[in-house]
Amino acid sequence: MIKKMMHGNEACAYGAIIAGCRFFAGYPITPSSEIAEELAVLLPQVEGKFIQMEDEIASMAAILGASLNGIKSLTATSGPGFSLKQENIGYACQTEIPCVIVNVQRGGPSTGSPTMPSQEDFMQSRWGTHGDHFIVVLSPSSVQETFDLTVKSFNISEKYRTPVILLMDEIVGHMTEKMILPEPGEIEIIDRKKPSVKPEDFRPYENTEDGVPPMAAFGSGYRHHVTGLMHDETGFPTNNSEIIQKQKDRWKKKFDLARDTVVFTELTDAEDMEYLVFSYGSSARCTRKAVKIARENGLKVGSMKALTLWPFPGKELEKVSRGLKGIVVAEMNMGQAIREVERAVGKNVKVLGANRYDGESMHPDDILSVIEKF
Amino acid sequence: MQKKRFMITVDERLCKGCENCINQCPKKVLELSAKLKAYPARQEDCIGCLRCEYICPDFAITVTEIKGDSNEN
Amino acid sequence: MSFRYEIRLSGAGGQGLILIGKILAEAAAIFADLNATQSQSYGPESRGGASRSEVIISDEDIDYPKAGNVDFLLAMTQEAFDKYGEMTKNGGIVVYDMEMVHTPRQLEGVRVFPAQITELAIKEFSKPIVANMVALGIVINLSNILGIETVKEAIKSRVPKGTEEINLKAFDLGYEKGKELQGL
Amino acid sequence: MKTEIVLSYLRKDKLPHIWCPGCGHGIILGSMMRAVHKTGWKKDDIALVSGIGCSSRTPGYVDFNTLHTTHGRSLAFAAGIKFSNPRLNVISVMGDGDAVAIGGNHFIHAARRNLNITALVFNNYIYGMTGGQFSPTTPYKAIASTTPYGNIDKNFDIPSLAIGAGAGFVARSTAIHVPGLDDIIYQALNYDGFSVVEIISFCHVQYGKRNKLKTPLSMIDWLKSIALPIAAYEKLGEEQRRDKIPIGIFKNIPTEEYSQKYIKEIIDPNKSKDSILKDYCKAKLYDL
Repeated sequence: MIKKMMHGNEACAYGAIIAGCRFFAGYPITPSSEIAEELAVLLPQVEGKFIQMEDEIASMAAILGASLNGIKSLTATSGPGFSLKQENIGYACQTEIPCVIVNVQRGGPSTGSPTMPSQEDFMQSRWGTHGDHFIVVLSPSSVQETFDLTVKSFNISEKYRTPVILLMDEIVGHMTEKMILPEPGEIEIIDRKKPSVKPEDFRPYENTEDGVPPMAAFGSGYRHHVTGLMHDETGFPTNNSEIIQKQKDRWKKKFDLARDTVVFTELTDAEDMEYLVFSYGSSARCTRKAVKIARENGLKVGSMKALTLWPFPGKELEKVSRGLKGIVVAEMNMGQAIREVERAVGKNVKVLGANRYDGESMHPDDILSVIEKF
Repeated sequence: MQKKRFMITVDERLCKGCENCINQCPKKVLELSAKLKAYPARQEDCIGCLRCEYICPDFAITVTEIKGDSNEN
Repeated sequence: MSFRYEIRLSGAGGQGLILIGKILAEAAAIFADLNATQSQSYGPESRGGASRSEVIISDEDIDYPKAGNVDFLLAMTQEAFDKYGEMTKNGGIVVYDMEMVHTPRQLEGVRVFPAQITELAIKEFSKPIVANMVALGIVINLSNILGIETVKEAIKSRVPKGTEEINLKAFDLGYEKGKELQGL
Repeated sequence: MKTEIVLSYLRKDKLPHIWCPGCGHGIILGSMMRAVHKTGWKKDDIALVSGIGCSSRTPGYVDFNTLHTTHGRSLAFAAGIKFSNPRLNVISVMGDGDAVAIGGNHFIHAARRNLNITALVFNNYIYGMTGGQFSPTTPYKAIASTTPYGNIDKNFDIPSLAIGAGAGFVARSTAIHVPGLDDIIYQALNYDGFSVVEIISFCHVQYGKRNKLKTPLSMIDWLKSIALPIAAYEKLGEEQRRDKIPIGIFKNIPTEEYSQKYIKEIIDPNKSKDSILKDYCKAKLYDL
């Protein structure tokens, strides 16, 4: 066990390497650049590769190229870069290439507030690229969680052949606090499944039982074709609507089956709660404080922290929402997750937003003042 | 010296009848058939320059030298 | 009884305030077995822009990582003094660098200490860059929140290799200065 | 004879390809395969990457590790492949718009960075797949669907661009200069660093029909009339050079390849290791 002071971006870099990441491509952008800087130092030490590309689009493309070689790959960015990466995030969804994309959020739109915290990319992380697709988004609220969720991001992306977004925010990214690294053997590391058939029988997009086709690395003898066009089980383009639907249904099946293994939430003070504060990322820390203060004032308030943002933990939320007098959704934006919360709990529970979007981090008073409104 | 002889085969599944081979043949060996595919109308004139093979975008043409002809033995 | 102590280190980029924030947090969380967070805000310029580093030290989990009730303010520029002086809590401490803050306002309910920080660093070490360590010594002495040895351990682990000695000397000097400020 | 070699590298069940009858792209594909054959590389060790457009359909027909990516991004994907596994031979095929319009930034930086990738630019002067819009290589005054009154944009000279950006091997040929093209591609493949071959292809369907060259034959004759070896071109006066295209190898100098430089200069086994990584990452995960 190692105890170490780290900031969130540093913890992300360590988490990536310990998860097995051996390739990083990126482009500098505040407030995520420390991830690249750390990896520029660390990757060569484990015979990994670090490359600073000419832009965000190229960075995203490069990590997909590396991942096709069977190498776990990462890129890190912030809002404006995340927008540019969306093109090839879509490619990763279409071709089911495992990869992890870190977005240390800043205020937007456009250049926005580079050095100030925000959680304005909640929706973009899910729907940033065009077309129907599935994606997993995790969001840490502490340095420890950043480490843990970085490892989980890689595991999920490898296990389910999907891009995973680690949606951080500036507060977590730049905050230094204590992190505890478990013993090396205690950290679960998952690698993608490889084909076991003969190369001539290999079907790179086969409809397997779990919906996850085995993946062969370039150069491993399983020559195959990868295209961003809709393709059949063999990987070649198709315009056959029946096959297109089958492929998309398999994606859905894959994510339906994966859903419960990738959705993480933490419920606290729930036994007697009459009000619930739902939050994620650094807002969840603020929520904890707000709940303490509210309880000191005699209000029965509990909290749910979402570590997984997408798939949205609607089921988990719905289960604990019955009989509540109100739900507060605390987020540093003008109200994004709140729509999903409303959708999950229906009309029976009143849902109000505690929103902060002035570039300052959320304050417990922002939440307490909303609880008072019920 | 014995004159070399060649055989031209056209894979009709691949030929799109673009006429590149017909136009580039210095000996005017090839023609377009009624099925709009290239075919060697005057194979005996072929000098084996391979221009048709090189200019065919569809890998439909193969020129092979005819060997083991009884005349040459 | 739990405690939470908030330190705000504010001034300009390039003064090394983020580093001493990290040292304070590391001293508390690693060498003193408390909990600590260090966070910061900074302008886009790496030199000269406003810089703010906040350290929260507590014996329990730190939920809210931002300073809300500042116990200790170190102001290394006039702007920092003006902006944060009045946000220091009642009974708190404000230390400012006399070299940088020329028109300190009256602050009520707060103990205010004008200190030679940058000047001392230049006079004793000919290096204004160690002013942050002088300041750290003063912070540790006046706040009395952490043991001097734990902070020294943290300094050794955080400063660039080969600069430990001068940084520790500057810290010691600051610590002594702190005693002087308290009239000890 | 030659066709047999070409077909041995193709996914025969995917033929006939989608290119129009007579299209220059198929001729180039044949040339590429003969050049690859000459290198002796194993199919398993080759990655063929493309972007979007007519030329970018090439990988679908070739029995290598093949990747058909997003518009303009071929070289960026190729960089990730080559840099993460230098053992693979990486070829990137692009169209003109793909390489120097939407992918222009990747193109110049690939040339500057110098990973060992062979970039083959199939230049047919037009966006063929989308219906004949003008590209950055469309000649002055030429008609395209988006230059109905004639093109007033200046066009890129791809070899000059590549040389300016630092590529060590730069050549140009055309789809009709086979088998000379085979040799140029072969030399590019063998070059240890970033190599560029601009190959003037032809699109009689989208470019030719609007510019009085509506058959493959007329386009082939046109190419014959404008392309001439670099040495011959250089002998011409400025006036005569107009409307002519020099073909051949413009630059071929040895350079230090990027991934080798990285392995040599950055991955130093004697470097002191981070204490955490020492404990947590003992295993070497793949061969360099």
